[in-house]
Amino acid sequence: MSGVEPMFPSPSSGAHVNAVHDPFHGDLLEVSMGPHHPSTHGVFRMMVTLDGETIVKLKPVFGYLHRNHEKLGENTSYLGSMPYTDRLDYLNSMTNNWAYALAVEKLAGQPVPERAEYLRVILAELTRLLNHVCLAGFLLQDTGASGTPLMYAFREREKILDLFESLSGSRMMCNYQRFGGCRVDASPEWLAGAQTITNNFGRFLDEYEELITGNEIMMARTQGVGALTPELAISAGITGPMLRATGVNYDLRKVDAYGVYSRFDFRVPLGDHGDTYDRYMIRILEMRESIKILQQALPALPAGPIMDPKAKIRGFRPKAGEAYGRIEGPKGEIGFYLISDGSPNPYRYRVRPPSLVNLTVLEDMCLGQTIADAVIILGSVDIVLGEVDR
Amino acid sequence: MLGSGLLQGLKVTAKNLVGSFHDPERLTTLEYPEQKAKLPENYRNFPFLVSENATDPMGTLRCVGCQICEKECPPQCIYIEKSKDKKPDATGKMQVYPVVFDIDTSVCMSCQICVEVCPFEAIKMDQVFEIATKDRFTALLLDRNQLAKPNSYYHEIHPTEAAEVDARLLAERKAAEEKAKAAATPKPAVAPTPSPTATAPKPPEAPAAGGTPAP
Amino acid sequence: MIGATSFSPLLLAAGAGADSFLERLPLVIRDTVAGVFPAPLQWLVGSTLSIVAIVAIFGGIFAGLTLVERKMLGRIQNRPGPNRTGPMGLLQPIADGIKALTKEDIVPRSADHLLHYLAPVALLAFSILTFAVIPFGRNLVPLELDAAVLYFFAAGAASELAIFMAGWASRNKFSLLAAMRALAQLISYELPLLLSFVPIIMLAGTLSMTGIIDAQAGWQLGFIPRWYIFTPWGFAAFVIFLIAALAESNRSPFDLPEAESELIAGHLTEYSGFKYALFFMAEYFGMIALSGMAITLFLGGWRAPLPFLEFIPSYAWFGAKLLVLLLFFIWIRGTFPRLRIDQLTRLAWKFLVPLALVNLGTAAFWSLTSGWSGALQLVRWALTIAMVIGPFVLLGRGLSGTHRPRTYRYA
Amino acid sequence: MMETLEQVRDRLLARFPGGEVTLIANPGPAAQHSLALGLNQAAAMALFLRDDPDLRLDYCSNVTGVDWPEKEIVESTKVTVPDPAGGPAKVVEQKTKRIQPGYLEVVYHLYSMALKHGPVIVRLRTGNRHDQVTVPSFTPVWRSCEFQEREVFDLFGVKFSDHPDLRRILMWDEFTAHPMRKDYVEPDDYEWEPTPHGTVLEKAKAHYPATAVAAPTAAVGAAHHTPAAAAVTTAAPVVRSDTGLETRATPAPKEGTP
Amino acid sequence: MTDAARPEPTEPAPGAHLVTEAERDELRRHGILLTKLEEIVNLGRSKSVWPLQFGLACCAIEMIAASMARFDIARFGSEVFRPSPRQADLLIVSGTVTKKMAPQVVRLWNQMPEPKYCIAMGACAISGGPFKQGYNVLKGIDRFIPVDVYIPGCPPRPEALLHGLLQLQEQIRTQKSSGPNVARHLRPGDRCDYAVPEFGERDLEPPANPAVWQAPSIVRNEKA
Repeated sequence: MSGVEPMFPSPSSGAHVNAVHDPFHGDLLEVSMGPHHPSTHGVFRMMVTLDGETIVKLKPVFGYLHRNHEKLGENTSYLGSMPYTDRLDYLNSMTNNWAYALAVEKLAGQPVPERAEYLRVILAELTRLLNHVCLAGFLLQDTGASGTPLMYAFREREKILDLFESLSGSRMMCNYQRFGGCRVDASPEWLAGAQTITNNFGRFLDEYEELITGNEIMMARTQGVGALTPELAISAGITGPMLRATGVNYDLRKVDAYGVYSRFDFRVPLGDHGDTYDRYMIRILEMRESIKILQQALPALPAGPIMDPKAKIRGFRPKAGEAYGRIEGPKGEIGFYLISDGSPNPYRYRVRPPSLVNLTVLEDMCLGQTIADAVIILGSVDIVLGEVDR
Repeated sequence: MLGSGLLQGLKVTAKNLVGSFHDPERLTTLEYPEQKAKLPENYRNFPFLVSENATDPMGTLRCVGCQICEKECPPQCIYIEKSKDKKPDATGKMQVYPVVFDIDTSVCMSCQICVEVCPFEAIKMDQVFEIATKDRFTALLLDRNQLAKPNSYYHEIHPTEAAEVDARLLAERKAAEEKAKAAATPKPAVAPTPSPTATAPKPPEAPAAGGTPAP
Repeated sequence: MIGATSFSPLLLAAGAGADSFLERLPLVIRDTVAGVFPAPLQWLVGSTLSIVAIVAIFGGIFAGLTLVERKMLGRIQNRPGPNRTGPMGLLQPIADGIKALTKEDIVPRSADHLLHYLAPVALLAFSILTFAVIPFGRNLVPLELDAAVLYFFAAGAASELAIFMAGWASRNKFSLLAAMRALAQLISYELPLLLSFVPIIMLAGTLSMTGIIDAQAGWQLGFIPRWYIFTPWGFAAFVIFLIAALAESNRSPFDLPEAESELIAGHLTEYSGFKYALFFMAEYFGMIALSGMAITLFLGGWRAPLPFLEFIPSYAWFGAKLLVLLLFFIWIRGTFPRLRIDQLTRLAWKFLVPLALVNLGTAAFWSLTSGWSGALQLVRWALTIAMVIGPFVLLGRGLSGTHRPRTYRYA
Repeated sequence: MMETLEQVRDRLLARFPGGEVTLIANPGPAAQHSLALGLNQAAAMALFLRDDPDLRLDYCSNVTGVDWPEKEIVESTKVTVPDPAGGPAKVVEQKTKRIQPGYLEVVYHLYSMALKHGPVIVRLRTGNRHDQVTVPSFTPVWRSCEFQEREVFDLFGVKFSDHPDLRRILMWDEFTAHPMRKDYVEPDDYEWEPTPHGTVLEKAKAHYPATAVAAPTAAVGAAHHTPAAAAVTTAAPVVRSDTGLETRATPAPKEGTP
Repeated sequence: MTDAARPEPTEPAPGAHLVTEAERDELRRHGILLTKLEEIVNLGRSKSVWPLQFGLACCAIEMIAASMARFDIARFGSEVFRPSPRQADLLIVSGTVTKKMAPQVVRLWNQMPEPKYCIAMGACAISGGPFKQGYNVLKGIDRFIPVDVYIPGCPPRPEALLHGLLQLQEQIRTQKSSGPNVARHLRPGDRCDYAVPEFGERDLEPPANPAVWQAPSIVRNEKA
């Protein structure tokens, strides 16, 4: 077989490194920032080989939260898998639901009424606010601010969670969308609540940026740390804010224009250096764009049914075939690839996890940095283990 | 100037520190055991079985043991065992009832798919979440007696939804009675058209075969 | 001079001024207790009394400080903090103490048992030693030493050894990394800490604490006290001293040895139960000692800020200033993220040490031109301020380098 | 916009005369058809797909493993049988049973970030499901396949030749089976679960001798239950194969609803 | 409080014959607090339970939300989430314990100093929850370590976690240091190192720790 010369070879291979004993440099210290570590956002493990404090090699180890999502998906009906998608990326259940519903609608050719499309956009943008605010809070927690930015972020998150709870019934596990629409209609009070939250979210962001963005220590810790080149990002399949931070203009809301995104005008912020500071700032700017979308979508919500009348809840058997549906989740492109053989259970149920693919370049970004930077770079990649290990 | 960003940060935390003494926006704590949050109406935790009245909850369960929720439940935490004999339900029709109806709350993921697929409005989502216990096997496996709760309790926790459900059930019972009257009076004239079963055809399609016995 | 006379008759009953009853209370207590014992023992009883007083009072302040820290951090973060143990959470430190006391004490099998045991003891001993020379009040100076400042920093500097001992003895990779970081940080911040108060020794002319406090006596223009902080070079030295004190006591922007997010619990990873509580106590004692030192050097020790407030006893003023400084430490902890180890050392060597050296020159200029009066006074002030701000801006630009908020393009 | 799949196939065949590229239609309404590439020149073809100026598929979004086990296909063909007694030839239906050989398949969804156009789906199929399971790795062409190919190796057992670091990614290293295959048998660790169903109940009961007496105390009044009719998975006889791997004959997929 | 949580009627403690309960109430009315060392130690321990900073899955996000401004676990004295197991005395198992993670969880439990407690938060930690049929999911953490409080829910609300913490504080406050149902860490047979499972070819070896996990047997009434 003609061995192809890789354009971007992966820096190292194999789980461990043979101990190098160098009289001048001393030993290489192999540290396992293991499944239990304060800032690995869950059960993620990095086998780090240190020369003093600088990283010589970093091998991520996955699988500590592999909950067999795809095997369960094959043994449950299409509707039965919807609540499982909430537990994929357990910070953004609405966008997971939407991605799965989109893929099944594409598989079965199921139309969706107008009001449901608008509701889906509103809820997806609220989820994006939720995710980016949490990211900024956790990133500051990793740099060492003792919880204050995280507390402010969660104060705003609680308001949005109240919205989700009053609409879908559960704070984090909404299980809200069905194939062909949504489950519960949004009452006028709920829409008024969403409007007030969107209005004063901008004020909260200004105060939040005042605390963080200008902070010299924050800038010193994140600027120039974990830089990523656009070409490597594209080849490594990086998507979401992490890709746009390197300057590549690829946002599925503009590229695929799925749902009714083509009716709203919003801009896509792009960074130049692709380092941790850019990834943080791109998410802050994307939050401001999401507020703009919400302010356009909330008043324009049309009346009408939220569920396509011909949509079936039980006994849903899409015709044999396959479909790959994807949306721009807060962490990147989340996609569902379904192969149906006509039976009520999918034959193959595959989730395309943005967090796992974004981790491909973790080692490239961390080589040569110190262990304190590796923690922040991992924080800026924004992974959630439920989605990484599925 | 070097320290300006740091000073701005200090200003924000100072505003929050001072604000927490007078501005409710800056002190958002809900002192849990004393102040309890008012749960939104749609909130759902674990399911419960609706019974017509509080006097005899076991006797007037709406559930007819059709086992649709048991098949549809993704984590399969419901276990139903049908009875051999029949007993009259609210509309007086002879229906099977569940002898055993177990829900294992240590497996249930409160996704309310059982509520969605139940054609008899027999199972609804409860709002009790303070059920931390010391022993796992007896306290977390709720059986029929612990699950059955009266319709009045359902009105208490989900007022608007309960009102809708009752209106729909009332309309069906009226329709069923007229049909029974119509079928009873002109006996020879028209063969009783296979009217839709007396179930509440919530989703438009026919209930699963084998589930509810034909009238 | 204006305010002093009109108030004093009103407060004569309390015996305002230097010899009021409250002021002489500590001496009275000491004499009565020592009087019971025969003469040769009286010196010994007096010193044990002051030792017991220091450990008891500052042990209480430590307990209270843990509660104040958790409640103030809570208030910064929009939450009330512990308020269910006892009225308003006041019994929380006692509960923590009981739990820490009755905790099992685990020593890892592969650890070096002697060093693992000695580390907290050494750290606490060194930090308590530094309390011997801090003047808490007019008659509350535990030990009158001529070279008190020298003694203070000699005792304080030994805590690095104890932290490294803890990190090395635990034979745990994370605590080893933390021990290395602790050494780098504490040694590189020893220099700015010492350099920042050399001008004060130069102007006060003495190394003894009471001498320095006497040099800050009196008031300018009627109500501004002659504390060193109110001179331009004094303020710069105070800021450098505070930053270095934060680093010496491993507090927030510089808590690299015990960096939760990177090194699990730093050099404390293998300590449990009461040994961990000892480390906790030693860290707080170090913080209290350094802020006590800052008060003595820059904020006029136990002196009252305004002439007519002299009637309040001197140790109350020391306590008030101590509380203000400690709240400032907690406020800093609630706001700032952590520096990286190379930025931390670069800040010390390339920013604080040069600034402290330039500050020596400014202080020298200030003391030589003390004779100027009238219009020359303004020139003197302007020149000193310029000599402080100039290097700060130049070195600051060099330090922050390319770190500036960026602008972003939109597609 | 992007040229149709047929044009891509033809250009591939023109460019690589030796290789085989077949177009596989997708019967579903999504109509996302795909190209099956021959294994011998797959890596070169992938390089072409990435570097071709008007395709520029520089982003490999998704790598999926699919397991197609042996399937018994029953074909009924109309055969005219001459009547031995010289009567008119009768047309009789003959059912021929054919075992369609099983294979493992790896599906790549390729997109272009430069030209922003839609998915080109590429499929690689292995020889069979037991020994010929090697497939050329696309990691040298697209770096994003590295972890996803490791996952396909871990869960399906497809070996990728010249993959930089082919190790198990999700399961622990000592694990030997490939869990996402259709004929995988889960380990039997259901000792006692309050509401087991069907096969889970049989497995759980196997752990307890029939004479189990002690009724669980207190609240559970109603005695427990016999195995319910609602068999969730039709339990097929467990055949112990020589490789020590318990394989079931043909496990019917668990029925969501009848 | 549900009846299961209220402590069973305590039989008289050894020193009870000296002072009866009525006399203690009478003294308390006069401002004299009479107590035993055991009660003070238990009260101190229950009011300062430091959880380990250890989150597995979605329930960890609800645990973090419980420590944030709106629900504020600090009021109960437990906002100090200690990263190192040596300084923690409560292990909140919040999320799905997979078989690859089970040895690590047991090792963490062994490293914690002795008066330690365990809360199984969420359906996955209690019994594998919605992922029970997965091949890589441990069917509940009480197969390897003893659990004090089970909090059902998927994920349980932050208030439910606080309710569980109150239950645990109640249990700690009523712990006995002697007599038949003595606290777990004082029991003579209590070994501080629980068996850490190894990774086998198809499953963990052993699949459950017999010392900790005794599954009640299934009773099948054949007649129904």
